[in-house]
Amino acid sequence: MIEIPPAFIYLGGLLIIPILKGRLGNLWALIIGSLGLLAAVLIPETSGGITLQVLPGIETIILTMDPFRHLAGIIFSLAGLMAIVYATYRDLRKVQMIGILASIAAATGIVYAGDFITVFIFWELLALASLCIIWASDDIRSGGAGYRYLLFHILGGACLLGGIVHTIITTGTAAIGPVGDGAGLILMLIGIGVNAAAIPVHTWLPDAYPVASVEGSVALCIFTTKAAVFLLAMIGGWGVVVAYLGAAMALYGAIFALLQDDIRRLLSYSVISQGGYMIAAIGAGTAAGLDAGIAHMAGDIVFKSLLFMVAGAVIYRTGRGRLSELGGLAKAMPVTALFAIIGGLGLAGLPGFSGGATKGMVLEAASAVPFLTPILLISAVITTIYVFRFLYFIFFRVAPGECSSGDAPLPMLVAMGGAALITVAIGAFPNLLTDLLPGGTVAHPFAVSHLIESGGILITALILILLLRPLRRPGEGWETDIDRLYIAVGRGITWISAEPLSHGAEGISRRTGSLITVVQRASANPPVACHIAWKTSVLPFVRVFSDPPAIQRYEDSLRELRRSYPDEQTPIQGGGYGIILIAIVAFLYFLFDLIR
Amino acid sequence: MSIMEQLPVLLIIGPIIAALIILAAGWHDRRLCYPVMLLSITGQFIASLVLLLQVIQDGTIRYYLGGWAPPLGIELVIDSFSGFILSTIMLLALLAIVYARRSVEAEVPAEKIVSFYVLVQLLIIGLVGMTITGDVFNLYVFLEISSIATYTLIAGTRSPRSYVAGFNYLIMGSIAAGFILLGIGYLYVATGTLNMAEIAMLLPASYELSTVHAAFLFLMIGFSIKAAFFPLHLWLPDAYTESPSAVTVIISTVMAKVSVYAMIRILFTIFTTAYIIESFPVTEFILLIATIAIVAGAILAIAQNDLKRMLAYSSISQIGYIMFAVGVANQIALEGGLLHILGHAMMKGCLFMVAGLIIYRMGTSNMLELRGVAGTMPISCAAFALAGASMIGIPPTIGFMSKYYLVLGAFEAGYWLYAAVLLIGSLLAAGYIWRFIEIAYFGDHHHKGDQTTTPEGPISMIAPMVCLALLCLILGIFVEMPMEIIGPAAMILLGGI
Amino acid sequence: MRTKALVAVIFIGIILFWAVEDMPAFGDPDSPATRYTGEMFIQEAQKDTGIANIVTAILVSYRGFDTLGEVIVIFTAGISVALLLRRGGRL
Amino acid sequence: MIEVIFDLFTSHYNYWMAIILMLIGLYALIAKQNLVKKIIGLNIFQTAIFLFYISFAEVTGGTAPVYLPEGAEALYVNPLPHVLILTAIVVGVSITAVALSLIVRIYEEYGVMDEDELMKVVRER
Amino acid sequence: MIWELDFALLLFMICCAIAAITVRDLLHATIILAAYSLIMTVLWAEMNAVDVAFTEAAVGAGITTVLFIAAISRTRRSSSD
Amino acid sequence: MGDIPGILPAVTIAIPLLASVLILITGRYENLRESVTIVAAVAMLGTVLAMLPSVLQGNRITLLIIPMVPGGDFALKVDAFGMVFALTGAVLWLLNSLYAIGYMRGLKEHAQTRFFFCMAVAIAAAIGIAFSANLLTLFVFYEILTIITYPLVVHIETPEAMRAGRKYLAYLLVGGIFLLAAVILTYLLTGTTAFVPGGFLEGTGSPVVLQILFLLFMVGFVKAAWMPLHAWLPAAMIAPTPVSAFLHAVAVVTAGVFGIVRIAGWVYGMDLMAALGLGTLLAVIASFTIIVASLFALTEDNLKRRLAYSTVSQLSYILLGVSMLSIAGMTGAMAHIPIHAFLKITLFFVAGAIIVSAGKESISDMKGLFQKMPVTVLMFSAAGIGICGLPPLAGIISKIYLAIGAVEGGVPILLIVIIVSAVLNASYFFPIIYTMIVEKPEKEDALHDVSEPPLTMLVPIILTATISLLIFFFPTMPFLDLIGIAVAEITGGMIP
Amino acid sequence: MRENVVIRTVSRLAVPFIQLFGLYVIAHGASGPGGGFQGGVAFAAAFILMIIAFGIADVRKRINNRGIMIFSIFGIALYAAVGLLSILYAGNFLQLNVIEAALGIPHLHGILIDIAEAGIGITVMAIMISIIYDMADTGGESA
Repeated sequence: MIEIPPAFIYLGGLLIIPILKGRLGNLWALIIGSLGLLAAVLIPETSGGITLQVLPGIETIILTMDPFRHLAGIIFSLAGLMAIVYATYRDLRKVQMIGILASIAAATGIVYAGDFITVFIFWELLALASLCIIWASDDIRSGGAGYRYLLFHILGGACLLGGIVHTIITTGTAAIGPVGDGAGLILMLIGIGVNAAAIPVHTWLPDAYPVASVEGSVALCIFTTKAAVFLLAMIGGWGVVVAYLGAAMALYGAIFALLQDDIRRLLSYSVISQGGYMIAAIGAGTAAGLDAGIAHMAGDIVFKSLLFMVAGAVIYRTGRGRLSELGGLAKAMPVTALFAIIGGLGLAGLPGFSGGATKGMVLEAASAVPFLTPILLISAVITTIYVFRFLYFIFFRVAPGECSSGDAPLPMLVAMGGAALITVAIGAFPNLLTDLLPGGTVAHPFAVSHLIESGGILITALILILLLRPLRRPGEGWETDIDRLYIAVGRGITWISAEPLSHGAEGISRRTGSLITVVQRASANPPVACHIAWKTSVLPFVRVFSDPPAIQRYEDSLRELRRSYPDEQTPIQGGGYGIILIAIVAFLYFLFDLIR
Repeated sequence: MSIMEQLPVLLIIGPIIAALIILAAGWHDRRLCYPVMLLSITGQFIASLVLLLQVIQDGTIRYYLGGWAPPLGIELVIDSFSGFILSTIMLLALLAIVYARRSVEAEVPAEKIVSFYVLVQLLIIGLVGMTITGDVFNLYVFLEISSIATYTLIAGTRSPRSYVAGFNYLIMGSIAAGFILLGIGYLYVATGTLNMAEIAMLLPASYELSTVHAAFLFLMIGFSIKAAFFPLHLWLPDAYTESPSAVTVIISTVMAKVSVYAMIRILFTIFTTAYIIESFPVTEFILLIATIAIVAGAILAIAQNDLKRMLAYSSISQIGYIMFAVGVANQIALEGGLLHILGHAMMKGCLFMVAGLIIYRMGTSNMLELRGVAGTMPISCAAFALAGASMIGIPPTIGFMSKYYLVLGAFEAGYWLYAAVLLIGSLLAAGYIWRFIEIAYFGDHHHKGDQTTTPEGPISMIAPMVCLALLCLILGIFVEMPMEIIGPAAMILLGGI
Repeated sequence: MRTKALVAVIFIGIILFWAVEDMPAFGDPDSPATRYTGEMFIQEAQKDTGIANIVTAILVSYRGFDTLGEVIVIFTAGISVALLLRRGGRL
Repeated sequence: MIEVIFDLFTSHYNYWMAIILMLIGLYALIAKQNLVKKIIGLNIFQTAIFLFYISFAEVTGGTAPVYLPEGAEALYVNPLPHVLILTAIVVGVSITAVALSLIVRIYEEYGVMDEDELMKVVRER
Repeated sequence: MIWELDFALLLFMICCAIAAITVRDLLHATIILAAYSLIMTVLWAEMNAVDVAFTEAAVGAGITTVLFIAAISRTRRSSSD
Repeated sequence: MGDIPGILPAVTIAIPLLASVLILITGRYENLRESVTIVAAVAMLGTVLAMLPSVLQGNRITLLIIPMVPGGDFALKVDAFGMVFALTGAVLWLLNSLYAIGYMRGLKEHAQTRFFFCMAVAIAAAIGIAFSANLLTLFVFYEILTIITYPLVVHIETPEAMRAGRKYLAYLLVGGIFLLAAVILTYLLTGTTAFVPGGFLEGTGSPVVLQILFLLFMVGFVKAAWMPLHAWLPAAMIAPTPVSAFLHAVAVVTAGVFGIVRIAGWVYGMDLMAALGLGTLLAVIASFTIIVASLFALTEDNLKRRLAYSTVSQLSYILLGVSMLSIAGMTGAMAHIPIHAFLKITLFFVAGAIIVSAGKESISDMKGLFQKMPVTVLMFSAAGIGICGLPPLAGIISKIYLAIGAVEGGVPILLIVIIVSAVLNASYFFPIIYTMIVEKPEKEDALHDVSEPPLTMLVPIILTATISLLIFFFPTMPFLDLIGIAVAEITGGMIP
Repeated sequence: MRENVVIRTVSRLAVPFIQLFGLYVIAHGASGPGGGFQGGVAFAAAFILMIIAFGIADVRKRINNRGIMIFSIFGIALYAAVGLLSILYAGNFLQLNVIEAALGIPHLHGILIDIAEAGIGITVMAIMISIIYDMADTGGESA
């Protein structure tokens, strides 16, 4: 059997991208994507793995295998392929294509990595790849967003490294597994948390995703957070804190999603929210929780990317990306609308769609931790509300103006179709997914309790929609998040480095320079300089103890001395002073002799 | 082997005869005096080397003039210290004479060349005499020979200003000579002899007499003036600046070194460490002044615009280094000090030669007018850079080695602060050396287009300069060689064997 | 200048007067100088050189080298003055 | 007390006077502006030192260091300082000659003889 | 040797010295210096230093004075101080 | 394992020296002169490589040249750590020479002979530092390096350059003086200055003296540009770019940190350092430098100056590694020397290439440069990413070791420093990359006549970047192997 | 110089005496006060007197710069020769008694001293005249 880590297929493939022209690149990317998927599927679960000895003393396991990895690898490859397919609707910038391929590579790399060092390397690669994607956007905001994105991920990566190193030292191995406690745990959590968009380090996500290109945001939404979640799951052994963190994310993301106007920003918060579900499940710590987390991850990858694809298609066709500007696209883009509904319902967790199945698993797993379930349920309700809001405003309300020039292009439709199909398939037959889970957890989306649960969520949501009528007010949207704080801090640091620091340094060098000048000038005529210095230092006393005319005279003489001070060394000196000096020195010797 | 035995005195008599021949030959034909001069100096140089070898092999050479043993007669003493200084100054003198020919042609009126060379020869006689004599009064006599020759050589030739410089030096020098004479008198009163070794032997009995203290004081002051030991240096900048280049080279290397030599002789051979460290701990005071000298000289040098003047102030600073060794007064520091005598002679000689060549070629030594001079005078400026590096104390030049010994000695003696100041002084040296290097090499590259193909100066001027610059480097690397002589010399000074 | 000069002179004067204090008395026949070399010369000169004037004997014989130096000094002075003042001529 | 001082005086007055002369010479060297005056001062300074030397050569009741006719015993003064001073006098006159020729030269070049003026002129040129 | 005479001579010398450096006419100063040298000669002769006295007479009072006069004749006779 | 005498160290140093003389002689004939440089560079690389196998076997090649002064003979000794530096220097001199030829010709610079002459002597001095067997020899070469790089720094000879040169010289000479004092003090304390793996100062002086001595050493190695004694480095950016590249990557700053590592490992020894609390001191200095220098870099608009601050910051990683006093920290510190060298030289090469091709020095002027010189900009981005410690470039390797060292050394607080500095690094590097690649020039024709630099410049750029990449993939050969030997030498242990 | 008959006449009379006195002083140096130096100066004084009386140009006819040069060289050479002579006789420089012993001539020592004194005297005379010439003469020698 082939045992090529898929990551290397993608990485090898992207090297050729720059020299390919036009559609050839797209084609190549598709081939690579397919190959990668193939490789991911074909890796036997019994594989012994591939180990490289790169750094002395550290074994780098680039390929290791277990059911989770198999599942995640396939999902990531598949989603990657979909993203590539979606992206082929036009000639992409090479950077972007490279970014997408690199993202897939990095994500699969993380998945198959057997040790922390490898994880870390791919982790950073993922950040860079995402940065490529973001910066490839035409949106002018992408520069700043990408920058902030990067800083967060560098921070995360560095923290992760710290955590990893701590783990290696405390546990003695770099193999992926439970970390120690203390600093290592915190660092690791921060590191993973950044990528998983855990609050309060989530702000990069709603910041960057909306400004990426349409196909870029699809690729983005698939990998970063999900890879983090996967790693979280792989490490395992987290406490309830993580579970609550997940719950908080779920609620927080959901609420913010509700408040958004920009459709991709809405979806971005949704990513946070759904990530919260996964983390909550993983944080529950049970095998079922792990299974649920991974399952939800798989599901979410599919329907969330579907929704991003839809949003992308909408933006592509209309050139607008805000709920308040859109409307009535169902007629113009019927297929897209259909896929959107499928994706939306999947997100809302309606039974029959993948979200229904996996969310149910999460809720089940969450019951192991007190108070977790209610929060998640509330989040689910809100999720449903914003999904409705999303669908309604884009597709069904009365159009503020006709603007679409037809349905999405074929590649988009294909990709969306694939994703929709999977969503529905998993929703209908959860076994497709759950069979792959090692924990053996099964989903019961159609069990009565679940139906009641889902029904309850749906009804509550409907009631709330009717009560609050949020649908009528597409409004400005609430785009303020705690990222304002971070930006302020960043500006502060920049200011510090630009103002006090550099001015301080300048001041020091100026002082030094003037000191040197003084010395240089003084050495031009030392006796006079000494004279001036003496007179100047006596001046205050003279001012205090003399009468005004005397002070005046004194100051005048001082001024005159200064004025007549030579700029250049005076040549030739009289002999008389020399002899006086001789006398003085001789006397000094004499005094020294006397006092010895 | 009688010639070998007579070598010490021939070292003085030979040149005296040579001086007479120069005068007579020069009267006949001016062109004759230079070859005679060169011949005589070469002979002296060879003789000094032979003597040095003898000293290394057989130990101290003592020569009783007239066959009268001290204290009646005068003796010439060549021990490793004076042998070392002797060969150093003769080397420098030889190179300076080689250098002098064209420089003098350019700077000294033709009708004065004969007397000029005679005076140079007399100056060297005086200095050699000062070096090898073992009698204090004889020292004084030779000091006066060299002084009078110097006054005139400084004043004689170049510019009207030089008269004033020469006159000022004359006044100072005469006072110095007077003080030295007075000091010698006190010593004589205290001991009844004039022979250095005997004085050293007899003196301890009267260490506590104020007469001896005064003798020490006046000798110290006198030689301080002659050696331009800060702050009694006032004559030096003008003298060095205004004298003709060749003279500057000679007095800055040979004369200054011999003055310092004499001072060290007085301090260590006559008064011995027992006096200057224990009875009257003047070394601490000297150390203090030397440190001030190092810094002050360097700072003053930085402020100069005239190249020669800058180098002159640098000499003040460098003499401070040598006196620093005296102040520390232990074996290692003294070795460093003696090495610095050699090193400074070579580097300052080289630097003044460069300055002279620049004057020869460019007609000025004002640094502000010398922008980009390295383009036209690459060899000179390279020599300057090398010797300058030595001055700063960049390893592996000789300047570094001596500085290293000095600092090592100072550390060993526990003079941390002074050593620190010494190091700062070398930094300041970088300040003034670099000033010229900046101007010469990096002053203005727009003017460098005129890469003239004409040689930058006569080969007779370039060769000694380059030779000295290379010596700075070579002797720095093979510093063991001079150290073989310097080690015993320092030991002798400290009262060892 | 004059006050400074006076102060300087007084400085030197103090040292000189201080030094004189420990000197043997004026005309003291027992001073080290007189006892040591002084008597030596007086005893030896006649024998060694056979001339009556001890000063001359010392001058030319014992310390003949000094005298040579002295002649050189005056020679130097002559050449110096010639160099400084003489116009034309061959020197 | 007075006796002690008197003794000190009689035993050292020569030195004292020599010192005073020295100081006068030095004073002239420092304070006098005229260059010739300086040289006069220098001369005085030097001769004072000579006097100093001759003073300590003196032996009370001695005779000049020229051997008296055969057989006559006498107390001679110390001849060595005399020899030294003979040399020193020559040196002194040499220096005087050089100094004076320098002064002549300076006067020819600058037309001044006073130090301050000279410095002024030199700097201006 | 009579110290009183000695002393008187010395005092006189000091007077001469002071006069020599105070007189404004340089020629006068030179002559006073010659007188000073002559007194010095006497003093030395009296101190049994005949050779030195002889030399001083020839040099100090003779040659030196001549040199001074020659120099003054080539420069200026008056002095400002 | 052991000391074997050999002449090769001296030959290695002699080759560039000889070349420098030849350069002076052949100065008038450009091609000849430059081929001399290249031939010498190749030859020197050859001799270094010839010594490599032996050193990799754990041997040390020793050579006593002459006895010099008490406190040290003029002696050379090639050990593993010196080899790391020498190998870096030898490789980079070759590349840098190639590049410099292109650069100098491209800008039609004046005084090229002087330039190449000084370069040759400088590399000789740098190699000398690497091969020094004792403190004194090291000092000798250190000072030579100071002086000989000065003409390079002030090459353009404008008043500003002269000022910068003065600053450069002032700092470095002052440092030299402190170093000299330290060397002498060491000699007085121990009677020797020869490097001994694991240090030789143990028990020779009171703790206070040793602490002061260490401070002297620190100030002495001001070439390491630790803050607040860093100001010379940004000032020296006035130099032509090959010089900056050379200074930053190979010769000067690296020599400084090399010295500090030498002191820590071969003079003090890690145990003594720990006992004296010097690790803490070093850590404070390094941390301060890392962070503050990054802050300085943040707002600097001149590319080379920003890179200079980056260097200041990066070099302190090495100090940080040393300060951890752990095996991994030491490994990271040593590994960072070649790694940083290759990365930073790439960056400077690119900066120079931009100056030659586009004539731009300010980052804000470089918008859209990617379109015209994609390869160059790409290499810049790669190297920048590498410096930030991101895969797949070499920077990550040392960073990992440093992080391990921080935890291993029991100072996890240093992890925070590494983390913060990582963020800061990214925050000043990526805007450059963004500007070059993503942003559009303000005026359409602003980059009209800009194209890729000539091949002599492009090839070195690509090569250095490639080497950085290769180091990531094959870090052990030879650098980590050498470092392993070196670390084993000073700790008696093995590489982690 | 003003024409002054009295001075001229007196000078003309005095000069030979002074010169004789100089010679005497030089010769007498061994046995009494006096010696080369004093004699030389006295000799020079005679010329000074002549200069005062007759003017420089006149005196230059008797002894010109060349003569001075030759005299001064001769004087020093004489002294040095005496010193070197003793080297020839395997003594140290100026070791006059070696010569005396070698040649066996009694009182040679004293004679040699006199010769040396004469050398001194000649040189001093020549140099003194030279100095006076240079100081007093503003024109210089035409030759």
